[in-house]
Formats: sequence, structure tokens, C-alpha cells
Amino acid sequence: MNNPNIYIPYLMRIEKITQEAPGVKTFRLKFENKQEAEEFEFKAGQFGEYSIVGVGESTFCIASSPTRKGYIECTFRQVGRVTSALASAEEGDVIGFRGPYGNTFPIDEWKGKNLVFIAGGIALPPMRCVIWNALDLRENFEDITIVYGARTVADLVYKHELEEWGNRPDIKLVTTVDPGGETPDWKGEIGFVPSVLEKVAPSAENTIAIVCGPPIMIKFTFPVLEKLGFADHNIYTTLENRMKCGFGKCGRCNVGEKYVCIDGPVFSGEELKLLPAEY
Amino acid sequence: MTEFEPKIVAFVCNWCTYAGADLTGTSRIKYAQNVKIIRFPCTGRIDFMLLLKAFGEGADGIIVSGCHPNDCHYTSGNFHARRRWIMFRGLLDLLGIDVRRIQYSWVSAAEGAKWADVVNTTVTAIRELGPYTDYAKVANYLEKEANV
Amino acid sequence: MSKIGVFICHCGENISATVNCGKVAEVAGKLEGVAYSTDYKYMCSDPGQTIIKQMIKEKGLDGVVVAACSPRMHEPTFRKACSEAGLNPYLCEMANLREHCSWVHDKSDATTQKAIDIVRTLVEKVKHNKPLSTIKVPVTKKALVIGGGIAGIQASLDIANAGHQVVLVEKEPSIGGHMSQLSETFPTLDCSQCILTPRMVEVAQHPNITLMTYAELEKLDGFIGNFKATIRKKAKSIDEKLCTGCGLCTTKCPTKKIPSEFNEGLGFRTAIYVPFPQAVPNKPVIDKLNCQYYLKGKCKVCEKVCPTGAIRFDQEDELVELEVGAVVVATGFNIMTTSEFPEYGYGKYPDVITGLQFERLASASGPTLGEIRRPSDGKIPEKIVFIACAGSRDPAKGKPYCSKICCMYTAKHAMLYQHKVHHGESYVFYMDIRAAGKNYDEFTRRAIVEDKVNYLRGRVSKVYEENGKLIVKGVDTLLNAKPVEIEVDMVVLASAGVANPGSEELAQKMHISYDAYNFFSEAHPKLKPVETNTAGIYLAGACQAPKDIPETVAAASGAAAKVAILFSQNELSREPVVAVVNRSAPPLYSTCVGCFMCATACPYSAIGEEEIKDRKGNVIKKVAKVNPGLCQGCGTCVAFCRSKSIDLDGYTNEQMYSEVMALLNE
Amino acid sequence: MNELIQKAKSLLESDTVQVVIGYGKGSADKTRAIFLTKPEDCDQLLFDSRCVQNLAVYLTKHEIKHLGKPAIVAPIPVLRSILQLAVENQLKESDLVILGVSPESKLIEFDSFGAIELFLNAYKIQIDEKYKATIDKIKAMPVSERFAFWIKELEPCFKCYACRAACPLCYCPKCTVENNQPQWIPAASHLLGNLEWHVMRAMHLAGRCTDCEACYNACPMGIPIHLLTKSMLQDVEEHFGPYGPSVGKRNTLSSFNPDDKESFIR
Amino acid sequence: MQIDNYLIRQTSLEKLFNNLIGNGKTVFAPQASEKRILFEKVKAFSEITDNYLVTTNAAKSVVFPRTEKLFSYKKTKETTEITDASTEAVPEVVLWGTRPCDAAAFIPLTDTFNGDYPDILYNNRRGKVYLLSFSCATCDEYCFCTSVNGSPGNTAGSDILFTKLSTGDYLAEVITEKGKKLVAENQTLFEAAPEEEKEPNLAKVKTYFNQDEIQAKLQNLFENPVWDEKSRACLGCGSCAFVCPVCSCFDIQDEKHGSKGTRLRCWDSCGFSLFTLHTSGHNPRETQGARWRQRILHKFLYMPDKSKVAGCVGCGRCSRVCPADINILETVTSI
Repeated sequence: MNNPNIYIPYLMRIEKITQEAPGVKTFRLKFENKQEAEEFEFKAGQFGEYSIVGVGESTFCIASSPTRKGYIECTFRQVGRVTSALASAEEGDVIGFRGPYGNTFPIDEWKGKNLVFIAGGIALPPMRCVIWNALDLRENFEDITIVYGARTVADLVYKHELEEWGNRPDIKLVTTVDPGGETPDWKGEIGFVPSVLEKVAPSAENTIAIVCGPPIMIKFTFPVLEKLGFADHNIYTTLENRMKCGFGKCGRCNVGEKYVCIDGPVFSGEELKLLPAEY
Repeated sequence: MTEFEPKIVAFVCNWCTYAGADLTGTSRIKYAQNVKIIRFPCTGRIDFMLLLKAFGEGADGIIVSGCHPNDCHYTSGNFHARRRWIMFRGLLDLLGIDVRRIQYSWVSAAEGAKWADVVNTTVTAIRELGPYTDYAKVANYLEKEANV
Repeated sequence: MSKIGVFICHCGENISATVNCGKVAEVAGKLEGVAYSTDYKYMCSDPGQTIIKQMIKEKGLDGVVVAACSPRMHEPTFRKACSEAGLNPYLCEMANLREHCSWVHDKSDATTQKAIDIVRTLVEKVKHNKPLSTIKVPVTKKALVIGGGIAGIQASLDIANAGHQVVLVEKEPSIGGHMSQLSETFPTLDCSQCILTPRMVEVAQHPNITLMTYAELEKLDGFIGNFKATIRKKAKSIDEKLCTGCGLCTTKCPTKKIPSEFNEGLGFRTAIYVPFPQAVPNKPVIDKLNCQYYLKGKCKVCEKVCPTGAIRFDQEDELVELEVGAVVVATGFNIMTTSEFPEYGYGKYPDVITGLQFERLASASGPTLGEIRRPSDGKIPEKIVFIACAGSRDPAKGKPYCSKICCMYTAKHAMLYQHKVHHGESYVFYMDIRAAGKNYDEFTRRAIVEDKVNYLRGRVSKVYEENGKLIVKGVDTLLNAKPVEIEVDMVVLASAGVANPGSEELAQKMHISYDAYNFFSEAHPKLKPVETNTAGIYLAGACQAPKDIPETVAAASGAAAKVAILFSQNELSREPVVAVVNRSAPPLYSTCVGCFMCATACPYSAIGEEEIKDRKGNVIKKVAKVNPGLCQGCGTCVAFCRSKSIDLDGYTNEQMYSEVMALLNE
Repeated sequence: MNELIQKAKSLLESDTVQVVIGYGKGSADKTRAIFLTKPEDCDQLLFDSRCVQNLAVYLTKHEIKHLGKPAIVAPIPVLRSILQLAVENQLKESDLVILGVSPESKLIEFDSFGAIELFLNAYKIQIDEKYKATIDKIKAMPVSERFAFWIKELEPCFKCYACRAACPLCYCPKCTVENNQPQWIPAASHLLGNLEWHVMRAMHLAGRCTDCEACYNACPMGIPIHLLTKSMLQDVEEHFGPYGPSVGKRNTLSSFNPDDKESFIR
Repeated sequence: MQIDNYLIRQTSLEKLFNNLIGNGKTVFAPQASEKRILFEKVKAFSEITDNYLVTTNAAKSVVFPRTEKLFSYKKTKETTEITDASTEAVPEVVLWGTRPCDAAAFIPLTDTFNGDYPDILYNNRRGKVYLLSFSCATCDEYCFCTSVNGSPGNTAGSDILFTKLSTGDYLAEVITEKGKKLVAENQTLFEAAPEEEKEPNLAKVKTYFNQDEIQAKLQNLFENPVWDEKSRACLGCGSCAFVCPVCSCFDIQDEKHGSKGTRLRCWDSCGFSLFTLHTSGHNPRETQGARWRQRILHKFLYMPDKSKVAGCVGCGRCSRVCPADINILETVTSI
């Protein structure tokens, strides 16, 4: 449609709904308009504004890989008004989407390196995009390690994919749940992500670490990475400030001078250290 | 030109007026189609904002009805409601929101005929007042003005 | 959005005669969120319900709207059907197309359109319905009865005989109440104590009844099935286990001139005393306010004479906590101190007495052993005037209500007087004779006709003393309002029945409501006469309004039956239409700001406080908390809450708002 | 004045309170709320007829609570608000020290809310005759004209919520307008949104408003919103008797009298 | 671009106004009422007041309405139809009586609404606005345009700037193409440039600080007690942002009426506590101090860093209306 009015969303039909965890759903979305589908491009790390017209817009990352064409996926937890309305949508319903917005993971620069993905809880989706992106270009990278934790076993998202990754010989997957969140037949780790990471201790040599999670997890993960010898410029994370417009105008996602929506959401550890604690 | 058919919303309590309106039906007493009922447990539950919302969404008139004083199923919900309506009505009147368009009544479960009468007299009264264009102009302001 | 099924019922032709049901189903099918829509001749029939059940399963419906008759008729039917098909019953709503549409309008497009509007409104409501489950509340099968008069006695015995534990609390040293003070009872003139005493003994001996005399309710928390009562057992200063009730102490007590409460001040008692000979328990208490030892630190005569060493001067009040499932309030009434009517001379002239005092004079166990002797000089009054409505039916100076029992007891008094003083002359000043009741009118007739009591219709304007005689000035309205003046020896005032002092405080402790005269209010004047608006608390007898004995006993048995019904279940199921205070993410925890205005507006005192604590256990704020056991779901608090922090399940803000929106917008 | 300064000083010196909320010199010829935490700063305190901001609003703000126990300079409108806040369980006697200021600018200390109530008995809320006349004038307009009058008045409102922010009784951490499930009041500022907001604000203050005019003083557009609350105060008096906050007494709208009179319910 | 100078007689102003109206332009000009002076739509010259320092509200609502439709929609069970709320058809608007600070504010405002994502709704409106400003002959203690690279006779942003001369007539400085177009349409009203100097006819606005210095100082001032201290009295309302001619934070809101509705853009303010609140309950700007810091840093550091233009034009409106008398100048000068 390429409407000059930047506030007008694409219309996308929900092709598939997956219940990932209690209150967490994944939508697979397809463009209503063929031309739009063909023209649409995005890169790992970018996000969009998903909306139910008449209710409002909500911001989440694109959770599918740019290497998978023809659709996008998003994963969200039902918390507020818009996510509640989205959660009550059925397959076949039409929702709005604006995007892609924001910067991207510099995945091209990571060629020939080891990758360590560290994610907690509902923050796996932004990571999933880049994980699949890397897996689809597997030959470009050396070792790939994924450390993923959630509060309880039930709260782990993408369970089917975790199983798939776990079975792949070319990925090292470590899953963990918080103490008390395990089930009797839980075979993964028990413990918080930072301590599990410390135990797994990936080598920092020629390695990029990508961290996504709640602020508290990030706070405790960075020192561990530092201890393991990761340089700040080899660490990446994404920030999730409140947003409305997605393109640097509405004024609420500032972290200091940076707009998370256009200067982010991807920040390297180096950049993050320069930002004031406003996220 | 067709005759103006007012849109009227009735906010009624479950125990008296809703039951009273059921009795109107059981007694096959006819009344105008303009009034549609929304059921609340008690007049005490009726939020004044809902009345305002009804006008905002194009209602020409409103009926609020519940148990007679001392008959409230919950003993005092209607007493609280009465105070609320006294204050609300005063405020609306000051603001020039036409209080003639809100009919309050007490209709008991036994007053099927009274309910029909309340509806019919309200419909007649609102018909005489005409469509609530003053309010509609305010409510639809955005439709017409915003992007010009 | 959503998968709602809409089922339009023709109700035979009841709906389809004026509403185009097919059209309604067709339009409903096009509404957003509606996954299935159909119409059928009888939705409530077995095949009709089967359609609903089938579609719930087949289409995976997550909401159902049945457009048929009034929900007051068939809501339970359809909710049950949904439940049987695996859908939460509270996801089913009814659109009232029959009573509110087809029956009240003629056949026309407008009628069909109205039906469509109604269906659309309910579809929008259902979109916001949440699955709810009935609330289960456990029941503690023990009852607390407050007040040991005839009402409390009757209620206790009935509940105990139904096999449940009862704690009977009486503030006086003995149970029995006003009835134990009475001489004879109308309309049969049988001896009050003769019929009461066996009941009192039965209470004392009943294995299911725990009797606490000289005790009062201190505090009542909790809700139906789960009350926690704190009882203050006032120090009796005796060890009840050791005391044999021999009575030696009461005969030896040097403080003998204390006006006896039981005898309405017409006799005396000692400081250590048993209120009356037939008292239950028949063990004394020490009246600390009058006991020499407590007043001056010296005496202890009782201690010296007690053969079992049962006197305990150091005894203190004891607080007992009880868990009970129901409470019967039977605190009775009192009579108005007629000192408020100086024109009658009560308190000024010793021979102007109240009806209750007359009962004591007429009682065989009373200070005069049943002889009618006037208090001033013990002479038998030759002429006596009874003044009815002393304080009743007098909005200006007394109580506007009729005390109900006075007409009858006045007739009884006059009759008793005539029986005991054969040559005496008695007069009754009355406003109306209210003798509605079995054998009541016959009784008053008998007083007039057989016992020659002179009934004068009119009010007394003044009673004064002249030459040792009381002059009663009044009017006889039946003789063209002729002034009447009678010289008499004694005047008896039928003073108004009033609420007990302290009943307001008691009501507040129990969170039950009371009327302008401090009588406790029933939940519904017609249909719930023994319930209060607090579930699980019941009323028996004259604490609710003046009542005579048969009425009191009936009410007590009624209250007891309610308790027994409650106790017949192990847990209570309640409709989940209750208010809930929201919770949100920290640091807010709840949008409730703790102004507690909802609590003051709640008719059921169902709203209490909850402390919100952080992880370290520090109290961050206090917010309202609705007790689902007490909440009846009126929603007054919801409309009242400024920050919209309270919502009512079943009638949530979202639901009601959506209904208004949908009703007015296509 | 000196009395007040000395008292404030001694309270801070003895650490009885950690902050004194009072009036100080503002920009141009205005006065402003000042927050003193050091005894030596207390000389900045002043009090005169320009001090109309209702300082009670700060008692419920978390940034101010953070400073510790406050002493507050409280002329009559502030006292009334404090009392109403106490009625609504937002303040305890031990939470603050009240430096009352009489209309003669005398310092009055209060050791309890009861004492404030007693003092305020001599200063009952009274609607100024001038406002009564204005309200009467508005009420005398034909209904359509009245509506037009108010729509015109409310039109410039851009929903900055200064009226809410300045009102000591608007202390909810999340106001109804911020509630979006459902969206009771449109977030947008347009005629309907403005009208609904002001109706709701007035209704929420019904029987609570202590007539301090903070809302009107705060409004950057000078919209006479205080007329709404004033008129409602008149209504409260007319229908339910004299009004003034009283600890232990229920608010007008959370109580009722079975004999409440009205003329419009059939 | 070369600025052309003309003289316009006092009496010609009304003619100019009438011509503008006659040409079908909508004119917004200061209108006085009891408690405020607002830019409002005027039909007659007599409705305009010239007795004002600055208006109470800013002129920004002409290009950035406080509530603006982004699009409307209609939904059925199967389809969603979106109708663009185009601003192409908005009429030409003349803003008559803006002050130089008001006009200057359109520069950062336009910056914000452009960049990588040009906002066509804004740009269409902006393209149709003519700014006819009037220099300031008076100022008050809240004015500080000279501290933020402005002046009472600053031409930046305006299409034509009028300066009243001692004779009562006006110097007209025609700054832009748009201005020149207006002059061309009203040639008879514009006479040869006057001799009189402009400068003596301007207000003397004190310079309190230097924008560039402040910008430098603010670089390292994120953690500083001044933010809490200066904002202590802040009530958390949005009046400062809403009267500010540069502030442009907004919210996006949907309004729904049955199956139809609109998506709207409406003003928002960084002073509101809910502005940055996450649904999780976390708030990156927890206190009013952090919000006040954002306001100051955004205007005096972030905006000039990003687009070379400060986000404050020194009009002083925010300080004038603040119900708690928080003064932006005071905060900035105290740094």
C-alpha cells in the first residue's frame, strides 16, 4: 500500500495461533495485500506496532526470522487492553501491523564467530528471530549456544522449538527454570539464568553474546559475562521501553538521548554503558 | 418524512423493575419499541458515567428504574442511588444537559402496568423534545471537525 | 474475536408471532465474534438444549447467548446445559426477547429490529464474560445465641434439639428475661414462671447447650458459617464449680438494701445475690458496684461463711473466643422510663408505676407475694387507673409506633386487679384497643364485660397528688370529649416498649442494621422477617420490635430453623456474583487507594481492609478487600469507587459498558 | 509570621519533622510551595493573601512523603482538605504536624484532627455570594443556551489535568481517566472528552469538595470549573444538610437517609 | 534568502486581513477573553487583540492539533476497511500575530515530524500555514528568547515579521517565498521600506544564559540533585507541555463506536507519571524529578544535539501557567 500516512497499518490475517505458555500466544500473520507481502522486508531485532482497530496498538518484536519469507510472527503476553484484545482474536481474524521499526542485530558482522544466546522468560521472542536467522545461515557461524530460562516449566515458550534445538547436534541448548518452578520430569537445569550461564561458561574467545530478558536478569548477567571475559562490544541486548509511534516522534522511549525505537532496540554492551539508567 | 423514533436506554435493577417489565410482558401490555433494557443487579450498581456514555453514543433519552424506597433487595442500594441521582441531576442541569431526557422511576415487580406507562410517557416526552442534537453535535465533533 | 453461539428461540409462537426469528438469527450470525447462530422452536426443550450442547462442542464456542424468555425464567436451565457441554455456565447469557419484546410489541420490523438490538447487546456482554465458579464456604456447625430471654431460650433449645452445638450468652446472672418477671400471661392467664422455668432448666441441662451468664458479646468478626465471636465473661467473683448454690452467702451479706432489678426496684437484694429464686444457674454473683469489700476493701463475710470456699474476690473478666457458624440475636427489649412524661408523675409519686412493676406486684413471687399493694404505704388500692399508650403512638414526645403488647397486658392487669381486689374500681384510658390475635379480643371483652373494668377512650393530660390521693385528669372522647377527673390510689402506665440500651452499639459490633429506634432491622419486612442483612445472623423476638410471647417464640423457632437449614450443609454454595478489588503489578499492587468509602456504602459490611506488603513484609498500603462470604453482589461499591478499583463479577464495568455501547451502535 | 518561622525551625532542629511544607517567594509577584529541610532555610517562609495554593495536595505525593514526616503550613482551606483526607483514611494524626494559620495570620497548633474540626466550626464552608449569583445566572439560561455556554467554556480544555493535579482530594494513583478497560473517558481532548472528564471530576468530588478553588487556580485556561463543584456543594446543603468534613462521619455519597427528598422520581 | 523590507500602514493591516479572508484563508489570531488570550479562528479584524505579550496557548495546534484523526475504519466480520484521514484538503491558514518565539518554535517542531519518517499529516498542515508575526515591544520576567538564540525581533520561522514603529505604522520584513507571495497578492498595501531602525522598537529581553554553554554543561548532569530540588513542587500535570510551542509528545488512541471508529493522535506530556509506565508496573522515570529532568534535557540537550535546534524558544509560557510556579528559567540558570 505504501501509504504516505505513516500511521496506517498493514492489514494482516492471523494464519495460526499457538498457545506458548499460560497467557502467552504466538500469531503467524500474513499480509492481506499481495504486493505488500512482496515488498515487505525486515531484519533480525526489529519490532512493529500490532493493533486491533478500535482498541489500540501494542509494541512487540518480530519473532520470526527474516529468512522465512511470506509471513511474520509475534509472541506476546496478555497484560493490558490491547494484548487482551489480541489474545481474544481467532485464526482468520484481521489485525493491524506497522513496521518494521528500529535497528537490527549486526548479524553480518558476526560471520565466523561463536554465538551465545542468553534469554529469560518472555524475552525469548526477540532472540528467536535472530536464532532462526543464524540457524538458517548455520554455515556462517561457529558454535552456537543457547541458555534459556523461565520461572516455571510451564512458562517456557516455544516448547516445540526448544525440543527441536535440543535435538540438533550443531546447537548447545541449556534450559533452566527458577528453583521451585520445576516439574517431576524436568530434565533441564534448575537455577537462575546468570548462575546457569556461569556454570555453562562459554568461552569468550571469538564469541558474541546476545542477552534478552527482564531488567533484573540483564543486571545480573552482564557481570557474569564480564567475568567470563566478554568485551562490552561483543555483548548485545534489546531494550523494551514503552512506545507509541515506533519512529521517534511520540517522545516516550527516550533513554537519555537515544530513542529506543530508532536508535534501538538493539544496543551493544558498549552503548548501553553510556546510557543513563532510564530503561 | 418519517416520524422521529427516539432511542431510549433503560437502566433497571434485576429485582424490581426488570421483574416488573417481565410482568408487563406476561400481562401482554403493549408499549413502544423505543426503549431497550439493560439489566443491573441493583440501582446502586448503575454508574453515572454509563448514563453519560448513553448520551454520548446517541441516546435521545434514558430511563433509570429500580425498587421503591425500602424495597431494595439489598436493603439500601436504591437509597445510595437516589442520593447519587440527586447530585448527578443537579450537575447535569447546571451543565445544560437536558435532564428532561432522563426519567427516573421506582417500578416494583408487581407494577407491570406502571412500567408500560413509564415507557410510553417517556417515549412521548422525548418525541416532543425531539432528537438530542445538541449533544450529538458535541459527540460527533471529531467526525466532522478534526481533520479540517 | 471470540466464538459466540447465538440461539434464537421461537417459544412456540410466543416470540415468532411478532419477531422475525430467522432474520434475528441471520443478523446475529454476521456479528463480529459470532461463530454460530440459529433459531429453533423451543430452545428450552430437550432437543433445543441439545443443539446448544452440540454446537458448544462442535464449534468450540466460548460464549453463548440464548435469546428467548426472561433470564429470571430460564437462565439456570441454559447455564446448566452449557455446563453439561463443558462450557463454564457463567459464559452463557440470555437475551430477553419474550417478556421485553415479543409480548409487549406488535408484529413489525421495529419489533424485529429491537430483538436484534437486544441480541447484539448481549453478544457484546458475553465477549467480556469470565468463567466463574460458585463460591464454597465451609460451615462451622455451632450457633451463638445472644440473650437468654424466652426468645433466646426457645432458639437455643430448637437448635440444640436439631443436634447442633449452641452457646447461649446472657448478660444478667440468670437467664429468663422479662418473661420470668411476669405474673400471668395473656390471654390464658397461666402463670408465666410455671411455663418458663422448665424451659430454663432444660437449657441448663441440655448436652448441646453451653450457657454463659453474666457475659456479653465483645466482638464479632467473620461471615456466614465462619464467625469468630469474642465473649466477655464478667467476673462473678465466685468459683462456679465449687459453689453449690446453698444460698448462705446471700442471707449473710450485710449489704441488703440494693433495689432489686428483678423486682423493678420494688424489693431489695443483697450485694452477693441470685436475682430470683428460680434463677438458672442458681448460683450467686457479687455485684461489685455495691459490695462492701470492693467499695471499701473490708467485709468478706460471704467468704467466711461459704462452706465450699467458692468466693473469688480476685476473679477478673475473661475473654472467650468462639468459632460459630450462625448467630441468633435475641436481646429483647426494654420499657420506656416514663420519667419523660412529667405530667404522669412517674418517679415523683411512688404510686405511679409501670406495667412491669405491676407485674411484680401481681406475681406470687414478687415483693408483695402477689397482693396488689401500693408502693408508698403498702395499702391495697381501692381505685386504680391504667394509662395505655404511655409513650407509644406519640410522635411528638414518645415513639410513633404502637408497642403492640400494651393493650393486652393492660387488660390483663386490670383483670388481675379485679380478681385480687374484688371491691376495687379500675379504669383504663386508651386510644384504641388493639387486640388482634387468637383469643385476644375475647380477652379484652372479658375484662370489660365480666370484670367490669371501666374503659375510657381518651388520653390523660395530667396526674397529680392532692390530699394523699392521685388525681387523674383526662378526656373521654366518647362522651363528646368531656373532661374526666378521677381520684385514685394508684396509676399504672403502659409504657412503650423500646430497644435495649446499648443495642445500637451491639448492632455495630455485629454489622447488622437497625432502625431509627435502634430496633434491629430484618432483611426484608415481609419475606425475610428473621434474617438480617448480614447473612448468618438472625433475629428472634423483641429486639426487632415489640412482640408478645407467642410471636417471640414463633420468631425464635423461625430463626432456629434458619440456623438448622444453614447447618444442614457442610459448605455453602454461593452465586459468584461478588465484588472484587483489583490487583495490579507492583509498585501499585492495586489501584485501590484505601479511602474505604466503599466500606461505608456497603449494606453488608462485606468490605474490610487488607494490608499489602512488599517482599520484606513491610506494609506498603492498605486496600479494600471484599469478603465473598458476606458480599451479596449489589454492586453499590462498584458504582461508588472513584478509581474503578472494585468490580462486580457477572456485571463488570467492561460488561456494562459494552452493553451500553452495543445497544446504541451497530 | 515570626512565630511560624520559629516553630518551623524548632520542628526541624528537634527532628520532629524532616520537612516543612510552606509558602515562599515565587517568580514575579507570586508565592509558591516550598519544602524546607534545614532549619536555617525557614526564614524563607511567608504568608499573605497571595498564598492560595492548597498545600495539602503534597501530603499524598510520594516524592514528598519520601522526604520524611512533614509539617505543613495550613490556612483554612488546607485545614479543611487535611480533615477530608483524614476522613478518607489518607492521613493519620501521627503522620504530620499542622501549623495552622488563622485568617488573622496567627499560628495555631493542632494536636488532633478533632481540634481542627472544632476550630473549623467557626469557619463553615460558604459559597461566595458572587459565585451564587453567577451560578444562578447560568441556571436561568434556557437549557440549550446553558449547554452551549459550557461547551464553549470547556472547549479550550486540553486535558493537562492541572485541575486534578492541584486538587488535594484527587489522590488516586490511577485515575479513572487512565483506566482503559473500559475506556470510561476518551483520552483525547475533544468536546465530548472534555465534557465527560469534567462531569466525572465534579461527580467524584460531590460531597467531598472543600471548596478551596485549587482546580480553578491551576487551570491554565481559566475555565470556571469551580462553579461545578460550588454548585454541587449548594446541592449537598440543600438536600442533605450543612456539609463539612468530620472525622468518623460518612461522606455524603457513601451514606443516605431513607427520607432523602427528591422531586423527579416517579 | 534575501529579506525584503516594506512599510505597511497601520490602517492597511485591516485591509490585509480582509484580503486574506477574502482569499478564502482561515485566520487564527489572538483573541482576548477574561482570563486568557488564545489563538482562535477569527472572522473580523475587530476580533483580534493587539494587547498581549504572548498568547496563553501556543500556535502549534494549527499544525499539530491536540486531537487529530489518523485514520478511520469500518469493520465487518470479514473485512476491515481503513480510510486515511488525509490532511491534503485542509484550508490555507494564516497565523496572525505570532511572536518571533512562536514562529521560531515551528523549526524544531517541523524537525521532529520529519527525519526518517516524514509525517505527512503534519507536513500538509505546515505547508498551508502562513506565519505573520509581530515583533515584541514588551517583555516580562518570564521571557528569555535571547538566551536561546532568539530575539524579540527574530525573523526565523516567520513568513512576514511586522515591527511597530514610532509612527504607529509597521516595518514588514518579508522572509520567505510564502511571505513574498502574500506581498505580491497585496502589493498596494506594502510601501517602500521606512527609514526608521527596527531595533529601538523592540523589547529589551535580558539574556540569562547561553544555549551552547548550557548544552555543554548538561552533558554530564544526568545524575544531579537539582532535578529533584527544582521539581519538588511539581504536581505532575501537563500544562507546561501543552502550552509549550515546541513540545510535541503524543499518544495514539483508538475510539470505537460499534463497528466503526477512529485512531487518533492526541497530545501527551512527559510530566505525566503514566507517560513511560510499562504494563509490567516498571517505570523508567519513577519520580517527578526524573520527568522534569527529561523535559529540560530534551529541550536543552537532546534536541540541539540531534538537530542543532534547541527545543525551547524562551517564550516563558510554561512558567507563567505552572500551578506550582515552577520556573524553567530558574532551573536552567541554576545549573
